[in-house]
Amino acid sequence: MFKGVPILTIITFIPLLAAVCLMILSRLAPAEGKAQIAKNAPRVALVTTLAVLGLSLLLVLNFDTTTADFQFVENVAWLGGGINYRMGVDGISILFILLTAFLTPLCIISSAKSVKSRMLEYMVAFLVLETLMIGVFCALDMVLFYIFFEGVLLPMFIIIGVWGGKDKVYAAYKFLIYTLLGSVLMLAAMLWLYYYSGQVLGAENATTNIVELAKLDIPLGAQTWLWLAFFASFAVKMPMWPVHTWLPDAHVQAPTAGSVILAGILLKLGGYGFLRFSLPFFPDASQYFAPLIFWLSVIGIIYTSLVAYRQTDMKKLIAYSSVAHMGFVTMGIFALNVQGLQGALFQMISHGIISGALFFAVGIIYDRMHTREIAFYGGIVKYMPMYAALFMLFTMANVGLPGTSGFVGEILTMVGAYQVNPWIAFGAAFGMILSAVYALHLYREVVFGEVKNEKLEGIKDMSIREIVIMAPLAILTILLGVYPSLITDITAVSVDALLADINAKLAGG
Amino acid sequence: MQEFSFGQLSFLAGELVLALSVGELLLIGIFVSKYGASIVRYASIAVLLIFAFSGFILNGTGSAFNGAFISDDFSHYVKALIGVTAAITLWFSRDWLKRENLDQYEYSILMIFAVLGMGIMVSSGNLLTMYVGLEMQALALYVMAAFNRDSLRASEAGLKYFVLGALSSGMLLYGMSLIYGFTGTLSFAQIAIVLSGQESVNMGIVAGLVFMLAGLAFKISAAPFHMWTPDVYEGAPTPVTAFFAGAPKLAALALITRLITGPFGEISQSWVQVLVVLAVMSMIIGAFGALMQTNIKRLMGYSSIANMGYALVALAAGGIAGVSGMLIFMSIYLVTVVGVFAAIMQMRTRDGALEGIADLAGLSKSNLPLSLVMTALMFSLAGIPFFMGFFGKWFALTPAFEAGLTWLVVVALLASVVGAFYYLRIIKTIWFDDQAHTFVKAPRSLTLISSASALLLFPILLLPFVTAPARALIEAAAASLF
Amino acid sequence: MSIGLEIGLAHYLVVAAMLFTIGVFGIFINRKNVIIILMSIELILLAVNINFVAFSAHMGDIAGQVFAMFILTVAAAEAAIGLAILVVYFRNRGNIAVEDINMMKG
Amino acid sequence: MLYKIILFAPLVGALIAGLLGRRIGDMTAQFVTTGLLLLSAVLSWFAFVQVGYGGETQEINLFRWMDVGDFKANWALKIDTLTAIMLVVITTVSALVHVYSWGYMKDDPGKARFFSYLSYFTFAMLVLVTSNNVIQLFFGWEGVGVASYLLIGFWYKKPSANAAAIKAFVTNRVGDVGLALGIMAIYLIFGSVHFDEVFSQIADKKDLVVPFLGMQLGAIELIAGLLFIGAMGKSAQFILHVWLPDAMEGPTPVSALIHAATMVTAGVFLVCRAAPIYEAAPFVSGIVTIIGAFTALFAATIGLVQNDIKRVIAFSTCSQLGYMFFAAGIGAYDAAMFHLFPHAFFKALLFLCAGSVIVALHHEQDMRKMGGIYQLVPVTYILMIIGTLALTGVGIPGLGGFAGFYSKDAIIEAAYAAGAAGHNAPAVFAFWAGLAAAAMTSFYSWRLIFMTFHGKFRGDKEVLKHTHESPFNMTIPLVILAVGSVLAGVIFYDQFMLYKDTGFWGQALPEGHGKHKFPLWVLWAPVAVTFAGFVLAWSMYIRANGTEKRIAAGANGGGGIFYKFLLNKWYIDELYEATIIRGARKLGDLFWKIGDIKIIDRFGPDGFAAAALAGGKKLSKLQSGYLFHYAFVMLLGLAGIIAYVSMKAAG
Amino acid sequence: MFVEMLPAIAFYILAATAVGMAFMVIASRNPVHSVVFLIGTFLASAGLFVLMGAEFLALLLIMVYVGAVAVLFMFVVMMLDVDFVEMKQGFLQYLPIGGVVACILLAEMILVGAASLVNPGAGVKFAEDGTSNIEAIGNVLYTEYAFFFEAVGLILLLAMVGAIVLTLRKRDGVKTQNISEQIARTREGGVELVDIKPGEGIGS
Repeated sequence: MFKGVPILTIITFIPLLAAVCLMILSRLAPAEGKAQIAKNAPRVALVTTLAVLGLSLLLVLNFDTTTADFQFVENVAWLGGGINYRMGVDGISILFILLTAFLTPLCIISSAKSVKSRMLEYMVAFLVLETLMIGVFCALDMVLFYIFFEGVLLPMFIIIGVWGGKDKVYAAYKFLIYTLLGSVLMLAAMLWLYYYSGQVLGAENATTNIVELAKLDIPLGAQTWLWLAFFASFAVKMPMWPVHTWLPDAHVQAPTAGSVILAGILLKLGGYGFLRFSLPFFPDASQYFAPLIFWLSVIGIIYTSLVAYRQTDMKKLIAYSSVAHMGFVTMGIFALNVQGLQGALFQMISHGIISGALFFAVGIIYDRMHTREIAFYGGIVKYMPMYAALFMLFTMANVGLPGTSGFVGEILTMVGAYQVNPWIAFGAAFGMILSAVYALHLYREVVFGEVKNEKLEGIKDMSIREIVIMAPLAILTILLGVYPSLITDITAVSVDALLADINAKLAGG
Repeated sequence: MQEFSFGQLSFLAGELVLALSVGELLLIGIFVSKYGASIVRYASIAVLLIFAFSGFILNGTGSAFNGAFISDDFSHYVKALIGVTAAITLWFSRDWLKRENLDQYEYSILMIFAVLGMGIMVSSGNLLTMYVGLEMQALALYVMAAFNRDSLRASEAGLKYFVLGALSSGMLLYGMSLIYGFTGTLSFAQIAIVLSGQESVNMGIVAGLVFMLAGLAFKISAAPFHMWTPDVYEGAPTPVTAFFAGAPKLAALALITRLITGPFGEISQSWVQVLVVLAVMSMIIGAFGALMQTNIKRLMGYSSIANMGYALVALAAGGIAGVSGMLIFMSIYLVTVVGVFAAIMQMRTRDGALEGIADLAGLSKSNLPLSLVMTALMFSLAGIPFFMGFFGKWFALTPAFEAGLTWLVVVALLASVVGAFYYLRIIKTIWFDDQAHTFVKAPRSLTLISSASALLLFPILLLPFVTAPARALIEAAAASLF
Repeated sequence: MSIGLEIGLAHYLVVAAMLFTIGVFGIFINRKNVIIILMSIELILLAVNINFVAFSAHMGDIAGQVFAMFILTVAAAEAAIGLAILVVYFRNRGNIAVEDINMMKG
Repeated sequence: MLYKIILFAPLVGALIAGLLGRRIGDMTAQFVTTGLLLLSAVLSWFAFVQVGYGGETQEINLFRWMDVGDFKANWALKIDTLTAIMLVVITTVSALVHVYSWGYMKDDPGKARFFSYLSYFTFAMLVLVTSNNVIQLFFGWEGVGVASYLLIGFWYKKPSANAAAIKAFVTNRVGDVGLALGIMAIYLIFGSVHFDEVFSQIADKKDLVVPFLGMQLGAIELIAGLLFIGAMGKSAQFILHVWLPDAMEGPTPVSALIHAATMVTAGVFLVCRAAPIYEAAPFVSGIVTIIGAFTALFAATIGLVQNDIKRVIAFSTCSQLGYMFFAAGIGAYDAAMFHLFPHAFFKALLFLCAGSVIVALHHEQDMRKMGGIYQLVPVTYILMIIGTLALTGVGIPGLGGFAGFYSKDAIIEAAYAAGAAGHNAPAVFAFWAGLAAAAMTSFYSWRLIFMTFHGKFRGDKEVLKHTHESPFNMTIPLVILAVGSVLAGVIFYDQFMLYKDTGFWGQALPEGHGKHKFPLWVLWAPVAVTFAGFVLAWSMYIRANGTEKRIAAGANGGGGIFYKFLLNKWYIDELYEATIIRGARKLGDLFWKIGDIKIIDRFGPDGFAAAALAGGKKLSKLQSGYLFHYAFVMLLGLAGIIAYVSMKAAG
Repeated sequence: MFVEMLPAIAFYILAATAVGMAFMVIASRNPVHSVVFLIGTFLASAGLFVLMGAEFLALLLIMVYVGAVAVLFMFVVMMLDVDFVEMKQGFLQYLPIGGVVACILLAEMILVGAASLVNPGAGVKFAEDGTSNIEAIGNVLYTEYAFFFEAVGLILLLAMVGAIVLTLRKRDGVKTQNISEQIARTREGGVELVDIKPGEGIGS
């Protein structure tokens, strides 16, 4: 269907194009027209993102699940020196594109109401953000990947900094310091890889093609350092303990939609990076460092779960829980077996949906009451039964209740990890208990109980707009929990191929 | 001895045009009183552009005056960049100078002199050419720094720049004298021949080289010879700073490149360490020094120190890759820096020009286009991808692996993180803070240049038909040195 | 280097080095007067000239002397501009004490 | 189709009531859910006959669920006798509870929600028992946990209800983790999570030893142990029993359905389902026996002194579950299942009767404030007596008796047989513990009757005026349950226990141990201790009323301390509070305020930023603005570089 | 013996004078004195040039420096009318560390420069090929070095332009000739015919 059509480029850049158009229009418009454009910006953004969603659905439908090769590949000479514009997707990346395309319209819908100032810029930032996020998952060139990967920082920095809460600047900076410090080391490693490809393939064939680089045999000593350098970046993005402290701050300060994107997509970049780079490029190092990852993951799961339990701010609680859930992802990835990898992928998608929904849920009451203090609320089920029901669903999904998507990822990653080291699975399972503790604690304090705060009297239940946002998320949460093959069928071949590749390299080395 | 022929003059066609036009323009300036300054300016721009493109069109490759003046792909490329940036800075300085009552025709003349000096520097094939070129450039710049003679800050900048510059010339000269004494010749080609025969390098030559590099490091404001930079950047009139930030740096770097690839190419062990030391110190000092700045011009001074550090990393790596890395980096840097200063010059209220970072507060609310441009430029300088600044660093740093300087790459990148801080502080001020001023409408030249520069920094726009020829030019330029 | 009656190249170089050092020393030890700094610069250039001439004479190559001659010329130009800047500064500031030239710092 | 209807009818009901409850009104929601459950219940009996008597086991695959590598699990129905029994128990009790709730929840504003939860719970429970693989079982397992959580916390305004709900869920989760790990171990060892495939490989893996948490364990033992942890959580066995008494915060029908008849028996079901594994894991079976027996005893001791009417029954449940476990532990899975079956009826009956009493007394649960109301609520009184008789297992060996008589005695006898058969110390312990518990069961059951219905009314007299018998829709289910409580033992004893002849169990359970000959005293001992318990209770609460108070006051030596110890449930809640819960809070605070803020942030980003700024400040200071400093730095640099280079050159 | 020693003695005397005077340039309190010492330094250096056989440069040095530059200095010193400020504390305070660094630099320069000569003792004398010093320079200046000659000429032009830009002021009240204005003067601009009414005078 898409023969000869640069579909990935189109999907990636439609939002950017829309953003540019919006900017130009508003620049050209007279003063009163500007307000009009700003008012209609959400509509434009929504249409654009829906178009992207439609296209990415088409993309997934046309995706050939029987091959592990990259599909819809585009390859254009670009900056020279082996740096090309290469796009392509495989089973590992395609779902993330869909996830991004799915979450962004919801964010737009939600923001259209809850954002009070500078609507045009906000929408532009989101559209740019979407381009960058989709780009990350499409990029088949290391440089292109890095561009998108780091580029994501910028709109996010601005979204947090401009539309954030009262400590927004601190949060934005913290977010940035962490990510920059991490990715700088990755950049050094990428430079080295580029140089090394020149060494092996001849200087004129130096390349940043991810597929080509994955074929290189990198000496063991170098693998170690390179792996660590990449790890520094991805671990921060995940975020893994102990480099997770930016996340709670960023979440708390970011506007609702920002949090959703942050938790839904940005955290996945790290996991995706592990799958795309660390494993195929440095299989020996990956194996060597797997125990380290395991322990960091498990410590992270337990540590952050306990911390989450003590939070007084809803968003912070959910943010910490995100850290814990991403611990399952890293654990699964470095189990280096089918269940672990599939589970990690599944967990990422599922967490994208669930945490996104939870942040929306917080946003809904935040929009009404303008506080995220847990202590402020209580007993809102009385006035918001529908909200309570949906919130319950997502809380349970967060806890990993079977039948919701949260369970599938957790059990798969744990099954994967158990095969390698039962201790790890045991620790992670301990996290399952704690997740119940903090999630139910939150739910109980906010939704149940007597309405003690009179300001809460008569708080309105969810509006149509909010239902439109939450319903798809709820449906997906259950659908994926009941029929996870929707995802695992798509990822299966690519994951198998990845594992086969790793095992071949490990055996060869 | 090579016979002189008029054919050789074609090699310095560009410089000849400049030199001849200086006299004519001086006369125009003196005798046409009302529009003199404008006529001279536009004529100068034309002359500078001719100079810029003469390399590709007229010059051809070869050398004149017994190899004292070299014309090759390298000099063509560098001169083109210098000429164009000079022309652009001259063009967009018009409005600023007018408003500050500084619009004198001598400004253009001085700029031509400076560019002429740079041209001679870039093409120099012996120590004397190099010295003459350097001095011509330096003297013109001293005057330009103090051009706003009624301003205490400008004259202080000029004074500092002059004293330290003279000191650096002294060092450079002392180095030259040692080189001359120990090799017995002034010609680069001869020096290379002398050195290639030696088994071990005489300490005198090494010391001479260090002295020379120290003198040149001053020109590119590499630490620890950078001390003048922030003060002069701050004190000099903004258009002058804009000019300082670009062309002279490139000219001096080109000169260093010529030295280390030509006469001293054989004794790389003697200069690599020097360049590495300069690079590391520059990157670190540039990164940390800027953190506390409140004046945006001063901040750009530190930024330039840091950026010269990256360029030096590429040079330290050496080889064609290193030189082309440096050229790519500097090309991108020039584009950025011109844009940044064009943006800075738009910071003007009815009460006058502003230079404080805090004055940018809330710019995104009052002037979205400018704030977008500024944001793009700052991100590019910070080396955050999606902007060309990132690729500058990419190509500048990759060669260092080849030379076994992996640690230097890591240092460079870490320094760039620190650097990112202060660029982001500007962005933060623009976007997050409450509005401080409303700027007056900026002249078209400034908005045009700053927007163009910001747009050029989007790599996505640089499709192969832009990048491929540019790279080919740069590769050829780098190759012509070897 | 031998300190003897036979005056060699090294002797001249040492003299030049001393003058150079004095010039440099004059720049950074001076706290009172910018003019002294300008003079120090002249001393530095003089040292360089001695070097050039000494090498030139030592090798019997005229190039060094020509170089020295150009240095002299340029130095004169430099002095002119330096003094002009100094005058401008004096007009703005009212004095030329080196210790007062620190309006810009940090 | 039959099974699909049985399974999905409750789900449909739950969805209708839950999603459309407010649209269609409480009445309709009630009607739909109850109707569908009744349908389900009726069909279940058909199924029971079909499977149990017709031997028609089947496996129905619905659709794919998890399919990752070898880790495959479908949504499927596995129907065998074990399942059929559970289907009957679940749907019947559930249907009756639904009906009962019409009356019990009459005035509650959240009726639709309540019925939706009930139906959802039923669905989850059905999924649990019909699953053909461990994963689906886990789905049901956790599903009932959630339903239980929702129902315990149904009165969301009560903080105690919320706390109890969370406690139930979290404690269950602890067990679930064991189960989850068990699933993983099963997958790792057998390469499958499908019951049949797993069981068929047990013989091959018998001697496999695997590492787990630094130990080397027999693979089968490990799995058995982990699964049992899960069972302990769900069935409220000792250590993980703490949630069950608190769960009484929920509405009484819930207690009857979930915390007496069905959910808590899931653990027993699991052990029976995994009987082939336990057969191959003697060591863990021993542990199961010990824990089961101990719980039977332990819970009974606490039940002796509780004052809350529902708590007494709750501890009784706990204790009875202990019986079932030690039966399973000694290999008498049939006996365990047999006890489970009537227990569901009479325990539900007891709870619902208690509920009836509670409603009658305007939601008074404290027995100390009851007494002498048997004339006011005669039906309830009689039914409750029937329930008590069934529970205590009244009957005469050789002639017959109430349901509990058959099932409990079967267990005690099995324990004796296992103990007598060989060196099975746990079984011997279980036998004696079972006897002792039987005595206590009798005591507290009668204590409950006496305190509630006999003597003088001790509560607020005003309440008494409005006390009346429950309406029909509440008493009819009670009657049905009572019938079950009386007859279940007689009717099904042969089927359950003598299946060698009838083939009742089919392939569902491993070969039983057959009918033994027991010494006469073994047959009579339970009857005797039961009678003893009754006598003691009668003497303490009817004849010499107030004995308890004297004991509590410590008149008889150390009785007071002992009484308190029992009253406070062996202080286990307090122990957990002091260690685990407070520990978690402390750790959470420690990690957050010290770990994150004081260590990671301080030395991480904040430290980095501060260091950079400090460096910047230093450098700014160096940039003094003085010419001579600048020149000096240049000179210093020059001298330094020359020195550096010449040092390098010199080597 | 003495005659043989004469160049050596002359060298030492001149060198000592040059260095000593140079030091006085930077050490003396009065800038006027400094200029005088500077002149002394130049003169002594000129002597050294003569010793090396570079007579032309020696003369040039005296003419350019003593005649022009030093006078310029003197002129500026007098014009700016600088106070004779007290030797500030800083001088003595920074003297030790400054001195140490200067000495290190000096040592380095001597070590790497003079000491690394292959043949340090070789005499310094101009090659005798029959042409005088000035002739030798003259031979190359306009041929081989024509380019530089021109370039340096431009530098001088630049210096002139620069100095003028910086210091030339158009002062009010100072009458200067404006040629183009003078030439462009027309009758209409210069002559006004006034009709004077009787008894009123010109003033209005």
